[in-house]
Amino acid sequence: MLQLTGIKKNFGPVTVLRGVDLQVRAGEVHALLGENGAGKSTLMKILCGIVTPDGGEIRIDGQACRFASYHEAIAAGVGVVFQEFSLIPYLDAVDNMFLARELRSSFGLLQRAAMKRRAAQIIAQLGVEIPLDVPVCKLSVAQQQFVEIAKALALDARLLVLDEPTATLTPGEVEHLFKVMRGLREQGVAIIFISHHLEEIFEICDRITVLRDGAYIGTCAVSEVDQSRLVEMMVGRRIENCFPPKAAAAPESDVVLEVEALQLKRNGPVSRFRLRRGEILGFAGLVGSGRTETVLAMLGAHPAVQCKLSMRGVPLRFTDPAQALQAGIGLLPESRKEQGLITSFPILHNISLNNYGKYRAAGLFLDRRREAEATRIAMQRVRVKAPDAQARVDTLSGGNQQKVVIARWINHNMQVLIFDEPTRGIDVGAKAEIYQLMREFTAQGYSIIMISSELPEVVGMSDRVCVFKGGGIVATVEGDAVTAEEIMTHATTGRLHHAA
Amino acid sequence: MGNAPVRASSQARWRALIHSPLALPLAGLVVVSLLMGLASDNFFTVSNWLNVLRQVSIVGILAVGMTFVILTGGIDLSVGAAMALAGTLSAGLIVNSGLPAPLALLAGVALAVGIGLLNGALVAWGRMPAIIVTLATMGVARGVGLIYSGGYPISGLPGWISWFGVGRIGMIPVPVILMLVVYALAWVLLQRTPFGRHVYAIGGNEMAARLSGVKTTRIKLAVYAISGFTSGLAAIILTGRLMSGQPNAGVGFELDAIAAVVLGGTAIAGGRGLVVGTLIGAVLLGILNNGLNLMGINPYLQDIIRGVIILLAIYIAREWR
Amino acid sequence: MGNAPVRASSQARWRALIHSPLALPLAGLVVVSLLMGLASDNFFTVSNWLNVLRQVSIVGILAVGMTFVILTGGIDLSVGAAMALAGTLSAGLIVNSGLPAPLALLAGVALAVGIGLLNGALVAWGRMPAIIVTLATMGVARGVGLIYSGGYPISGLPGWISWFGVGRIGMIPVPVILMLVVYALAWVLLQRTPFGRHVYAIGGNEMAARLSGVKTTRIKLAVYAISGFTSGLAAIILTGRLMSGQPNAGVGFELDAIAAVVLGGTAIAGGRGLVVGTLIGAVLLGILNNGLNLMGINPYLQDIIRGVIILLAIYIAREWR
Amino acid sequence: QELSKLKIGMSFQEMNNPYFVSMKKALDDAAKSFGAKVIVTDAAHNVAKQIADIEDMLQQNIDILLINPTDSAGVEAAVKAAKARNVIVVAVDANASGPVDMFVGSKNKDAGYQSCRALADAIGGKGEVAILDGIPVVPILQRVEGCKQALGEYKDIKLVATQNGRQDRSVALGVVENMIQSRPNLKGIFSVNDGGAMGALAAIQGSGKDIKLTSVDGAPEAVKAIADGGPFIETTAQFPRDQVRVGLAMALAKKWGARVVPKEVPIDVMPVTKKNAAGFSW
Ligand SMILES: Nc1ncnc2c1ncn2[C@@H]1O[C@H](COP(=O)(O)OP(=O)(O)OP(=O)(O)O)[C@@H](O)[C@H]1O
Ligand SMILES: Nc1ncnc2c1ncn2[C@@H]1O[C@H](COP(=O)(O)OP(=O)(O)OP(=O)(O)O)[C@@H](O)[C@H]1O
Ligand SMILES: [Mg+2]
Ligand SMILES: [Mg+2]
Repeated sequence: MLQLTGIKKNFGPVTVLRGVDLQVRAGEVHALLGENGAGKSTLMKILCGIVTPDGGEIRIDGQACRFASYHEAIAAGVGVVFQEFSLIPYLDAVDNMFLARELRSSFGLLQRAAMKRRAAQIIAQLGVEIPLDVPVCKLSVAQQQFVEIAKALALDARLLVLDEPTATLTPGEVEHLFKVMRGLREQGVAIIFISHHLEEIFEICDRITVLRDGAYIGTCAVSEVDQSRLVEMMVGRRIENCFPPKAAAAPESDVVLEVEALQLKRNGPVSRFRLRRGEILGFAGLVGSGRTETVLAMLGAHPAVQCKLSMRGVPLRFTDPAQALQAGIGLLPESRKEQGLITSFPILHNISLNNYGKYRAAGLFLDRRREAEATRIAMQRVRVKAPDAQARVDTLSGGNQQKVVIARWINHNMQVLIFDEPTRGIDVGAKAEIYQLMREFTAQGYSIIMISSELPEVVGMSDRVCVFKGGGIVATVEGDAVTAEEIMTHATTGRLHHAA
Repeated sequence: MGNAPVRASSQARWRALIHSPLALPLAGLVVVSLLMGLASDNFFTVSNWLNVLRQVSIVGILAVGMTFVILTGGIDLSVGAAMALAGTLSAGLIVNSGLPAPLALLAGVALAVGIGLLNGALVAWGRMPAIIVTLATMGVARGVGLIYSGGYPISGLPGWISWFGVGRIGMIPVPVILMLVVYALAWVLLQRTPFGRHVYAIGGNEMAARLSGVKTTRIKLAVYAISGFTSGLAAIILTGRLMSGQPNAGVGFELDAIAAVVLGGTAIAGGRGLVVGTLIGAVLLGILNNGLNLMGINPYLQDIIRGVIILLAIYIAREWR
Repeated sequence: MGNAPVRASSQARWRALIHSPLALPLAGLVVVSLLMGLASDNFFTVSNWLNVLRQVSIVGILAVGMTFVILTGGIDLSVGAAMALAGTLSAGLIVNSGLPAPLALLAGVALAVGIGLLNGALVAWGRMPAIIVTLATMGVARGVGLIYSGGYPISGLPGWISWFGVGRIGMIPVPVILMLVVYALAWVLLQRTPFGRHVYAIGGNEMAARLSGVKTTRIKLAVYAISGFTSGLAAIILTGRLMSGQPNAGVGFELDAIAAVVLGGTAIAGGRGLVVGTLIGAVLLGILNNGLNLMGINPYLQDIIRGVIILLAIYIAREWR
Repeated sequence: QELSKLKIGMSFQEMNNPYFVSMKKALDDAAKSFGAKVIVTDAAHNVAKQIADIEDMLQQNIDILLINPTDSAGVEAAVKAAKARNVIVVAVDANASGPVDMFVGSKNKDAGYQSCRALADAIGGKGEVAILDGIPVVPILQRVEGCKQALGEYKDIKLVATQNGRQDRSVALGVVENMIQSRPNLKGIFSVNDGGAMGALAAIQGSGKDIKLTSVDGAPEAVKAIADGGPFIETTAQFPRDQVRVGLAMALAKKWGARVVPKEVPIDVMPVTKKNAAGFSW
């Protein structure tokens, strides 16, 4: 029923889609696969009228159509669960589900009761319990994800797009979602399903289309392929060589950072861990399991009930990341755009942002020559590809942006670097380079905490792994126990250690 | 299945009451009233409360439009000037052009809506910052009013117009009734219509609202038009109270209106707040003015006390959430 | 490798000139000057330009502090009131308390810095919205000034203080020299020190700046303190010009200062802008006032023209980027 | 009713002008002498606030209302409300619409007339002069009217500019500076009040030109500037304290039952020049 042919899209100089085809039949679940940044989300945004394509054609039921807005797409029977949440934080679930499609009485007033009934129905169908009259910002991430899904279901769409809906769900919740998807498939609804979890693809999908680097690779039935073949289609090569070999870090090397007790919420779990010199400590867990909050609380950027930590035996307490920086802890935040980069600054100023202590002349003024020189060296070290140091960072590709943020820490004499989702939205080549950089850092004696939602990355890079669930650490695995299965088991079923 | 949500929601409602954005403004209102009552015998009388409400009516009505605008994350500094201009035009049309008074009052309201639409167009289509746009239209509106009137107040209005300012229906002053009607309408509009949901949605997350199909530019336009409309209504009461068109009236009322909105618990960044809170905020300000007057506090000291109380209220509200 | 960056950067510089945030304010300045020159014979005289610059000096200096604050994404509505209070205190200390004049002027500056620090503390540590905080401190400062002076202007200052307002060094009026020195210092601070970079960084992305170790609260505190400091400097010139302490001087100057900053191409949301642009914006406003006065335009019409020009400038600037 | 139980309310249009502050002091002193209670409010040039202020006073059951209206027409509702509660209403300095019992105010037209005569004579009866206008309320308008009448009596005097200094020193300063730029031959300026005149004086002194300045009020600062000699040569003094004293006295007379109190009591004005400045004060 849906036919996309030759879709092209450039964002300025960056080509994101180079002629992609996609055909979806009524009553099938169609998987759209590809690495981070392959262009899946962009393709879906083009489909529903949020992004205008530079070329190509969209046909629904054979009819060419080009939606000027998502509103028009909805009218044509297309419903989408976006990858980024599109909920309004202070409105409740009902208002969110019916936003811009409210049921109205003949006076034009809201039919709150009817909307609430319908919302309750849909949410019950999903098999979850969600309070309907609480602002959605008070809900857990998984609950918010279900509100998003319910919002799309409320459209009664003929074509439903689910862009990574399972990234934030536990296996049990995923099962519920699949049940609903099967039900819809029975009713003849076409579903496009995007996920990085290949097992899910094999469980629910009928056919698969693979993108790589914005190019169309192929479409096939699930029964025709196996997991390794799919990976090859997605990546174009085998992925093992992606991770540089682990250095044989002596397990008894001295402890750099020790967190004795870190509690995020009253009555919440208390976490503790140690970081040794020269090791990479992985933080694994489902989305929303509290990894980011934990490290932010450590640095004093997020409130915590208690936070006892010491570096090389000296107890410390940070109320501002600036103090953490002074003590030798640096952060590569999880969201480049919102937390990492000053987008209005050129590369130069972004890199030197927290290094000015080193480039002072006469105590107060900037020594701009030294600043430029040091920045040039840092850019070379991490291999930032850019015309010059004056280029604005928002013109760089995601990978290069990430490298700019990493380069910021090169000139510091850091002891601990925290990498929060260092490869999110980064292409394969850049990924390998970043992994390489991390190894170089550890070889120099830095210690790294790496938060990642990508299991292969955690497994491939970490010397030890702390597994998070519900806001705290449920288990720490090391050595041969660092396997995807072991981590996943803890992440979904682990027991929390609550405060005494 | 049937019971759990009900219990949860009744619990939620209880928590909602304490944690609601109204709890704090209400508490403030009670505390300040009690203080004022202790300090002045004349405070807790029906006649004084009606007096306060009547005094509050103009800023109270301006604050309704301001609530809409602030809920979308904007601001409207032109409300006082728009009100003065609308009132001056109405008076001029009656006195100098001999237009029938009802028509002239309507023309004033229409003009105020026009100013609102201009603001809205510049903010929504022009994508210019609201603070600058409305600052500029404020200056322009004041200038136009002064030119139109030649700088003089325009008096000589038919006597019945004072009904809007000082009349009563039963015991209740007409401007108070008008104000309550406006608040009721605003409440319905914000809480019971799709339009209202969209206003909140834009303030909460404009991008997400647009993605969901909310016509953000149109809503923003409407919101500034509503602010213009309430300025026009306020102008009718003002004209009734002053029995003249005063191009200089209402200087600084925009700040009072903003203070009422913020004291009422609406977030200045938008997305959260209730118009009932604004009413409480406006009354709180009115009581402060009235009580400080009743206590015979030095007028200079009054500015200081008001400033400190606003700061305190906002500070506590911030902790509360 | 050696050549390419140089060529690229020389090209970039050329593009930077046209696309720089200064191009537009400068163009506006030239156009408005030419118009004024055509309309009035007395406009293009050295004495008139020095006159304009002298008139601009007070708002010009206030606008420097405002630039710092706006660059971080804040706003400071208290500058006019802080200036008036500082001036009143200085005059009072000299006339009533017999303090040596230099000490008294310093005390005024210190008080203004104190007000700035208070604003900064409430915004940075209290995490309260700048617009509300500074609105409240504006009211408080005005009230304190009126109480301190009892409503009378405080006159009887030693004659030499008028040097700050009307004195000249060579041909150049002293307040103009002061203003230029302040701008030069601000330029150095913003463009040539780590502190300046951090100011821009906070306006560009406060979260990112904080997470990368910039001391955001301290910088914000400093920025409001600087705004207080420039208010204090402006107070010295004001005192010299008026030869008295005037608790109600400078009403509305905060809006002129904001207009100067925005006309100078600084983004109201922060992160982008140049202090030199603010100087151009302030002079542009001064020329508008002066030229419209010279042309004998009705003062009411002047408000309108000013408003429309501000709107136009911002609108065009928006398209430009 | 005992005098000491009286409550007297006075609503001022503004309170950061020495003129009105003097009025307030006179009122306080007078009321203290017989133990009455005084309530004072400041409308800050905002008519709506003035009405609210008066309403609040009425809530406190005042017996006498002295009203210094920020706008004559605008305060009518408040006057009516006061009369409805049998409060004696005296308009001070500027008249108010509505059923006021009496009005005590300066002869503003005379003041403008005398100041401008003085100005015209000082510049030898010929040359360019300008008026520094103020907030358009009746007393100010009357002064301008009187001034124009006086200037009209000199055929060689040309009124070349009227600009608004809003009675504010800093605004007037800038406006007069520009005025001097655009009118190089300006010989004299009449300011509608001393607040504006002090700004004009600074501008004239800054320009170094020989421009004469006259004004209305008799504020201490202005009187001192005149005594010191210089461009400021005359201010036609009003008597703010006496206005309040007379107004209050007549209100009391009415309270005691007097039926034929005059509706309007014009208070004389008096030119203050270098000669008599030394001994003058409000
Ligand atoms: N508005 C934009 N401007 C510039 N580049 C963009 C924009 N939106 C997306 N891109 C780039 O387009 C590429 C494809 O992004 P897209 O979000 O479609 O990837 P994806 O396949 O959904 O990845 P993921 O699995 O991480 O969700 C990325 O490199 C991204 O940086
Ligand atoms: N995308 C989101 N939207 C809204 N709230 C979120 C989101 N992500 C996390 N949260 C909130 O933060 C809490 C902890 O999330 P945190 O970001 O620390 O988790 P994480 O394990 O780092 O997951 P992530 O993969 O999102 O980084 C969650 O309980 C949730 O309330
Ligand atoms: Mg995606
Ligand atoms: Mg995270």
